[in-house]
Amino acid sequence: MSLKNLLNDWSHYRKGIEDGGFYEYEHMWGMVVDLNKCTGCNACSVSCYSENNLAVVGKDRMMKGQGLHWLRLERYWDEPDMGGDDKEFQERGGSFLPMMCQQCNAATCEVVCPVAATYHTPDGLNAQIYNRCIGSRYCSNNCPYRLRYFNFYSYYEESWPEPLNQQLNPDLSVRDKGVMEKCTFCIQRIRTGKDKAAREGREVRDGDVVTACAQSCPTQAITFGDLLDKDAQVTKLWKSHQVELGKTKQNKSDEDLRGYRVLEGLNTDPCVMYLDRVREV
Amino acid sequence: MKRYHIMGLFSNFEEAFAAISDIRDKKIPGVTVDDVTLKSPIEHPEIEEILGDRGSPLPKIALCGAIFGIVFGFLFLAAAQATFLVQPQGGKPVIPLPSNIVLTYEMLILFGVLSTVIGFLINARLMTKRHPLYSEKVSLDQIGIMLELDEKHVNPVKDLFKGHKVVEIREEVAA
Amino acid sequence: MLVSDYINSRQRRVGRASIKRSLAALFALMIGLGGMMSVSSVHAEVPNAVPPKGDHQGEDVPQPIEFPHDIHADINGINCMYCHTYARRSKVAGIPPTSKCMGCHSVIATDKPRIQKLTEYWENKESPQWNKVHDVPDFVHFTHEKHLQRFVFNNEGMDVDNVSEVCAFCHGDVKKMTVAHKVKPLNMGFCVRCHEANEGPSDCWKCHK
Amino acid sequence: MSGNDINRRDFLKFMGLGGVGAATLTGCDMPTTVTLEEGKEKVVSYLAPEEYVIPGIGVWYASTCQQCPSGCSIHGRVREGRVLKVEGNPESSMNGTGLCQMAHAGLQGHYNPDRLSKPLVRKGDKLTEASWEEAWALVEEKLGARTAWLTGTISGHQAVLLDDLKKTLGSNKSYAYEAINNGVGEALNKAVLGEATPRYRFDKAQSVLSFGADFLGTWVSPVHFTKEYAQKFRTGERGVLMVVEPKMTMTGANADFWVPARPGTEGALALGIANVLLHKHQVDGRVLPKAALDVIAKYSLAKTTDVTGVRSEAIVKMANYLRNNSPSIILSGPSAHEHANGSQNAAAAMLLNILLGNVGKTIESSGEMPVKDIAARPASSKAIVDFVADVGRGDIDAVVITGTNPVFTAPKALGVEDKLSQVPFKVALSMFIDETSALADVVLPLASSYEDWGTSVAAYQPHDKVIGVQQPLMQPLYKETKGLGDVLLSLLKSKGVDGYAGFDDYYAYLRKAFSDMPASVKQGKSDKAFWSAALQSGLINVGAASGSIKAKAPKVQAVGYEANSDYPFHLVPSARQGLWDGRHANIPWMQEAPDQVSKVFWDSWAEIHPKTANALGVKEGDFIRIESDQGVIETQVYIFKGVHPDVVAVPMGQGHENYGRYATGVGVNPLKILSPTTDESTGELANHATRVRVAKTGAKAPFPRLGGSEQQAGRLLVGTVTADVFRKTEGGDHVA
Amino acid sequence: MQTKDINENIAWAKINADVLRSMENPRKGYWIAVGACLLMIACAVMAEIYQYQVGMGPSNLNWPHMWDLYIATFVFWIGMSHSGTLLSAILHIIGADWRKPIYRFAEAMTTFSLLTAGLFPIIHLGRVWNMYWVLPYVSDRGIWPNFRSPLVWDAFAITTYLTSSALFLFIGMIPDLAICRDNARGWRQKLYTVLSLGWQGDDRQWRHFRKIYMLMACFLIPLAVSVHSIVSADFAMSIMPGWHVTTFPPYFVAGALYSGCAAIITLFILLRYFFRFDEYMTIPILEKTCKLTFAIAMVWTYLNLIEFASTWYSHDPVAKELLWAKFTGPYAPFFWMMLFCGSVVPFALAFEKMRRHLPTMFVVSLLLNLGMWLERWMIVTPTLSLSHSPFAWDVMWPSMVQWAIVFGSFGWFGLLFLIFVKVFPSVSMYEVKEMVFHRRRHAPSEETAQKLHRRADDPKPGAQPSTEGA
Repeated sequence: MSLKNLLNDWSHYRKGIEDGGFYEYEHMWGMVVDLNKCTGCNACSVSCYSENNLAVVGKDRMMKGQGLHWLRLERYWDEPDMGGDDKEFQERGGSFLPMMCQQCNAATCEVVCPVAATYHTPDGLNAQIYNRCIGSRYCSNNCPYRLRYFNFYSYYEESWPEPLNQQLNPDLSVRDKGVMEKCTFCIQRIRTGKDKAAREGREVRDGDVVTACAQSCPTQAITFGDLLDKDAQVTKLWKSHQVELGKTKQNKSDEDLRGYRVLEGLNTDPCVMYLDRVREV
Repeated sequence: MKRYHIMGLFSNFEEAFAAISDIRDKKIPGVTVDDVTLKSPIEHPEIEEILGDRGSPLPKIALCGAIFGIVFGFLFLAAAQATFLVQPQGGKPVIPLPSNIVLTYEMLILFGVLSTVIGFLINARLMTKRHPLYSEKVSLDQIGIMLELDEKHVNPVKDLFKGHKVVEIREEVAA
Repeated sequence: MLVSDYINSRQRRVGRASIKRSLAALFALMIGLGGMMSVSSVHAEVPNAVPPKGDHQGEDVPQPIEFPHDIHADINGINCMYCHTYARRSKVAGIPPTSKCMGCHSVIATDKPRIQKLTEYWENKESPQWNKVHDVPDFVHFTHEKHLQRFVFNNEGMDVDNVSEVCAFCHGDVKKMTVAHKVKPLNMGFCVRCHEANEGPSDCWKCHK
Repeated sequence: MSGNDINRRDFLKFMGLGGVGAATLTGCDMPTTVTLEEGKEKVVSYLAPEEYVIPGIGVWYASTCQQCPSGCSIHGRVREGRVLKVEGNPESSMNGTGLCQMAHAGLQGHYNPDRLSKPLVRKGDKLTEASWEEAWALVEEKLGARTAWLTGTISGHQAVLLDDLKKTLGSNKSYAYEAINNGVGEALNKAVLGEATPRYRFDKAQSVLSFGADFLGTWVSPVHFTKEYAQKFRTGERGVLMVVEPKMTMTGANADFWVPARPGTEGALALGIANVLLHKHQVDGRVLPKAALDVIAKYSLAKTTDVTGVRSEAIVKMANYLRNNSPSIILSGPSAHEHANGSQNAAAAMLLNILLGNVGKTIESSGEMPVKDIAARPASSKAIVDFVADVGRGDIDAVVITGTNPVFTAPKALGVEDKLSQVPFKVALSMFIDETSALADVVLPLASSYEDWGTSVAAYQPHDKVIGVQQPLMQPLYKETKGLGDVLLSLLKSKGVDGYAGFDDYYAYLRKAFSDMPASVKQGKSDKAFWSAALQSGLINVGAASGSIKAKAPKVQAVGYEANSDYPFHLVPSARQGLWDGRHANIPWMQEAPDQVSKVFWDSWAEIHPKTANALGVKEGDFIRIESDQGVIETQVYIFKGVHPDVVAVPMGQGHENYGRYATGVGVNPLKILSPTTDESTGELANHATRVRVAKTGAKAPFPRLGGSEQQAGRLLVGTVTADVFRKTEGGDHVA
Repeated sequence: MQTKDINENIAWAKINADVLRSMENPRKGYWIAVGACLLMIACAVMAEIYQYQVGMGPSNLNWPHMWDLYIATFVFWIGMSHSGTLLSAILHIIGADWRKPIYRFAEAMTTFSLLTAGLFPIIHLGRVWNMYWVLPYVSDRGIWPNFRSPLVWDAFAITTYLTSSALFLFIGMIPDLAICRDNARGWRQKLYTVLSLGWQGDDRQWRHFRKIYMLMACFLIPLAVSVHSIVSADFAMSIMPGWHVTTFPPYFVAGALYSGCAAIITLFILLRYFFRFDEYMTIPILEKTCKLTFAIAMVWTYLNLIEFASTWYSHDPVAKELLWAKFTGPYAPFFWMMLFCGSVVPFALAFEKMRRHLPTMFVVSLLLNLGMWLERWMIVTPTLSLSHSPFAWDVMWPSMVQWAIVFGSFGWFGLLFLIFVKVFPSVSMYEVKEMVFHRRRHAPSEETAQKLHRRADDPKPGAQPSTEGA
């Protein structure tokens, strides 16, 4: 045990799974969103509402920007990498971008939480522990994607008047005022999938766990799986598009491969890969 | 033999200093500056010299406190981080130096300050009763020279004080 | 030195919990604050398990029928999981369905007032509304299945007959009670100490989500 | 599984709210309640549990979605006797695992706090709660020979019961009205191809040109088309999608080439494209009759541009795409159909299909439904016109309304409300009080689709014909609600119709009906096995006789365009996938989920082109006044380049006056100010034909649109590559 | 024209009398001021109760504006607290004795503005009732605060700073408290007897006093720098454009000293006017303070320009975009006002005539403080409204709840200060005496000094006999 080792280990900053480090992940849940397939239909978002007990906040609060939508569909009119948008009409349609928590490996939200209510799990997920959260909202401020949402009010009574509350999913908590919440990659489904595999005495297989959004997407634009599982569809997609964790810029043999991660230059190392939208020119 | 406390109050500070100077020069045999306690409304670093280098351990105490702060601070943080159930996950360092340096630094100062204050309270004999000869004039504008001495020296000292335009002389029998 | 040992051992992935314990002990000594000491003595009844420590004086919770656990589990020696049958398959242990009670009590002890009350429920096609004794906050997702897997089914050297000893970790000696009574604190410290001692998962998302 | 022998609803009733009960609802601690409780919560056990039902573990049951008429197959997750989540049924070739947002939102319809739990009977001016017996006595008494049935899409065994009932009562008046329909298209298909709903082969097509058919959003079978579109049309040798419509729909937003044409001139544009194909690309015109070629010849590029307002380059570009990416599908939908010349537009589009040889290639026969009596019965908007006419003639003494809300969804100019008031006795079978049921004399509360038995057959079937089985996912929330099948059956029984006395309930009838299915459908299974297989998969694949279709070229006439100086703008009452025709406006999720294109939530808005906005001097969020000869609405504007400059598009679905707490008073209803125009040849309502004038009101308010910038501001958020690149890296055999 | 810092011939009895008089018999105006402060506090308390009950929603905070006035005002008050450290510690160490008549209230300001600042991170929490979770206490849950979070650093730094500055204030006040004790009657006498800790002006006490005062000053200066660097780390440690700025620590420290100085000028003028401290808080001292303020203002301006320039020449388009938006966007009026108040207004301090004109200086100091408050707001809010994700761009204006709490914080500070000036001497009597004493060259004459110099036969250090009372 030399001093050098000691210092290395202490201040070692881990970038990604292949970068060594002293933690071996059990899983590294990741996602691929194919924007060529996404039609922007919003089904994923509503499916998320129904799976994850998201509160409906009403018009006034939505307008104030106090809504909760773990998976939001962003729609842009311009195409920065295809020239300007100064035509008379929106000839190539819109650009839809489903944004859910990117489950960054170098999550900027995690370090700043004063009470460690958000941290990285052995599943490679960015966890948010509601009952530990004290609502400093620092994490949201430090999320470049702005994918963390805050419970500005207590919604239980207003959003789920009897008998709407009977729809609430008992597998996860209903959040109360003052806590931060965000996409969990459907942790309750991950848990169910793992439990099922354990019950059957086997490893978790690709397809055992499907998030609500991926599940309900009519176009299957969303692929979810374990990036540590070599045979998983999601791993294959990452590989075929030559996108790797732990990089701020991908070195691709073919520049035209469509995979990219949103704002990856910020070194947040997200686990969600997007595939470019495709248009005729 | 009875011991006496005697205090002369001077409104002219120069005279008071001269009186001390006289005592120091052993004008009165048997009375030394060691017996002198100066009571003043303001601090006189220059007068302290004459009273002998009576020094102060406070810087050392402060140093000790600060070092304790560093050691305790770092160990406290390291122990907390190491026993923290969740934090080590995710491949981040268990004991991250950058943030610990910041926090340890604060602990250094906090313990430095606290130990200095405690050292001060003890060394300066604060939180004790005032001396019976204490005069409120001392907190206003007069300087007092107090001596603890044998009965036989009382009168010579009084004379010395009077020679230096003493305003008031107080005395009492020491317990 | 200890800290560096700790780091080193993490890399080698050996004895994580024990090192953590020793560090905790060091820490406790250092600042003279107790409470971090982990349990290290091994309880005799359940091999390969460290029972959690902690006691609690629970309230008496009234129930529609004063179910005598002692008669069933102790005197008649019925396995806990005979009635709480979902415990090994689900997060909830489950209250036995009324039909299960009636399976025996349509013939046994039918003259007892409690049984008569039960029969009344059955005939009205209603289930009794029990008051929950061992209730954790709603943001805690405790699962019975996992704990039984760990301490009973996948625990080498553990006989299934002994399951009540495992239940007793958190529920106390229900065998000796009539109406169940809370005797363990069931707070987070209680859980965490047990998880540390038995090397259970330390991921928050295991219980909170 | 033993559960298959008894009515599932009964055995769900057995379970009650069991296991962990209602204990798992609340979440994090309130300031005062960070406690470990003892004895504060209740637990209830099952009385007699099903073997495979374990508290704490969800069980999935298959059923069929009833949120729109396209009939997707769903799985419902049930835990502790409550349905918690719906998902697509992977066995379904219609939708697979996918669903649209409305399907998810069915849960909030089911658990809606505004649901009716008791029958209502009109006493004086007011509807007051009554017992089922009291309401039922009235219904039994008043329904007779001159009873009309005003319904939404209805199919399956409920339709069979309704037929029998009509036969018994001697009434032949039944009107299936849907505001969002494909009536014109179906009529034309029937005339040209011989069947109303042919099958579209997106997997075979290399290009799709849609004249206002929002097949990814609201047209015919959106989830199925979306699935086909993304998984077959856009992969591999990626097809080209062109959309011609006055206002960008979801389909338009996904188009490679989006072109706005003047509303009503889509036919002219189709003919213009045909002209380019014939003359520039030398497409063989002999497949078309001389008359058609003559009409096409009139639409030179210049003329087409003149009529449609579409740049000639755009016309040529579309023709090029169609020529180079063959085969293709030409679709036409509401924004082209719902004009006085709607059928002409549809015919012109079909002409292009014939010219390009698509019929038989990408447009195939959908075959025959073997079980004929339960086949799909398409609904149309002509039905409401007919209904209004029949009431006007005084033919109707009583009307039963279910599954439709014409007072809200029909143009106000039709006067549905007045006409209804002329009907002496009105019964509404509904889950909610809406604008129509509020006028009824008796309102019978319906069970939700998650509580009820049923079968349904969708009009559009992707591969084989499928009967969707709808089974209860949980016991009814309210005791005094009944399913439509049960109501019909009770009526049949009370009228003493032969053959129905033996059925206790609709479930028993269904069991019998399933036993009676032809052997080919049952595929040799015993009655019991067939039933349990049906419940297990939620659908019965009955196969289809493979048919073939041949096109008979339709007649087309020249289409012109007339400007209207009094009312220079066209009002487009666009359909929103979400609120549909307004029936989902009372679902909070649907209100909060923003519109896919404009991202507006909880309100109405008017879409206008930046040019128009400049001319009017309005900015996003300013109020404008939209005035037709029928009335005025005022709403806020959303300005973007996805709308024709002559068009103001106001989505329908909002502006409810009486539809529960979430919908009432939200937004405006563009249907209120529609002119009562109909398509000349089919008589369908021409909802897109209204001319309006638009003025700034001067009022301003914050605009309820989600999101800040609509531009990416130079960041790589949505990357775009060209289709050529895509074909190079992932095209052909390379399947990602 | 008055040029001397202080009249050297002022009678010591007059010093005592003047200062003690200021502590007695509050006049009507005082009670009106107290009442006004209480009303302001009441506004804040009501707003906070409402917010506590309902949640953070009514404050208009939203996605993405998770922070706003609360944090901005927190930084403002923290900055304000640097005044005491500056005047007291730094000037003490460099031996600038003109600090002596004015440092006491500056130190009080430090303590009270910290007490005010400390409230804001608590108020802004979504779940206030769990605020103690950021403190590192031993819990049987096996969890600790996240020591990596700058908010936890804040908790450490503020606690340390508050403790240290309160002790510094108190220690420095002990000789004065003894004076008060010797002159007070009734409850005051009891209070001062306890607080003065038996001070009797022994040479021993003075000796240790001098040491501790110097030591505390030495501790406080780096502490103050570290505190505001840590506060700046709340922003600088993030990856948000406009926050992730390497010059933030010095920028914040400069801003802190700046606002502290400005506040000193304000209070200087108020105290001088209301307590007629004309003879202690003299125009030349004010002038010196003003010059100091001007110097710091220029440092601040420089750091501002550096920040602009480094952003402008950087390769970060997002940061540039944000900078441009600060100049031209919806918050631009406030941004320009901040630059005007912070960089233009201080030029008033460069002119002797203006410096010596109290009403002008009063207005100027208020403007400087306004500028400093705006600076904090302009740090927090534009970044939140405009950052990496364009979909989350938004402009938000704080609601009455936020304003009420910010407003109330001034009342809270005012109240504390009002109580302070009536209970404690706001001018250091003993130090003014020292100042006068030394300025009169009352030091021993050359000859006496010679005689007093340490000699070989002097007793060894520490051999002093006990002279305590019985």
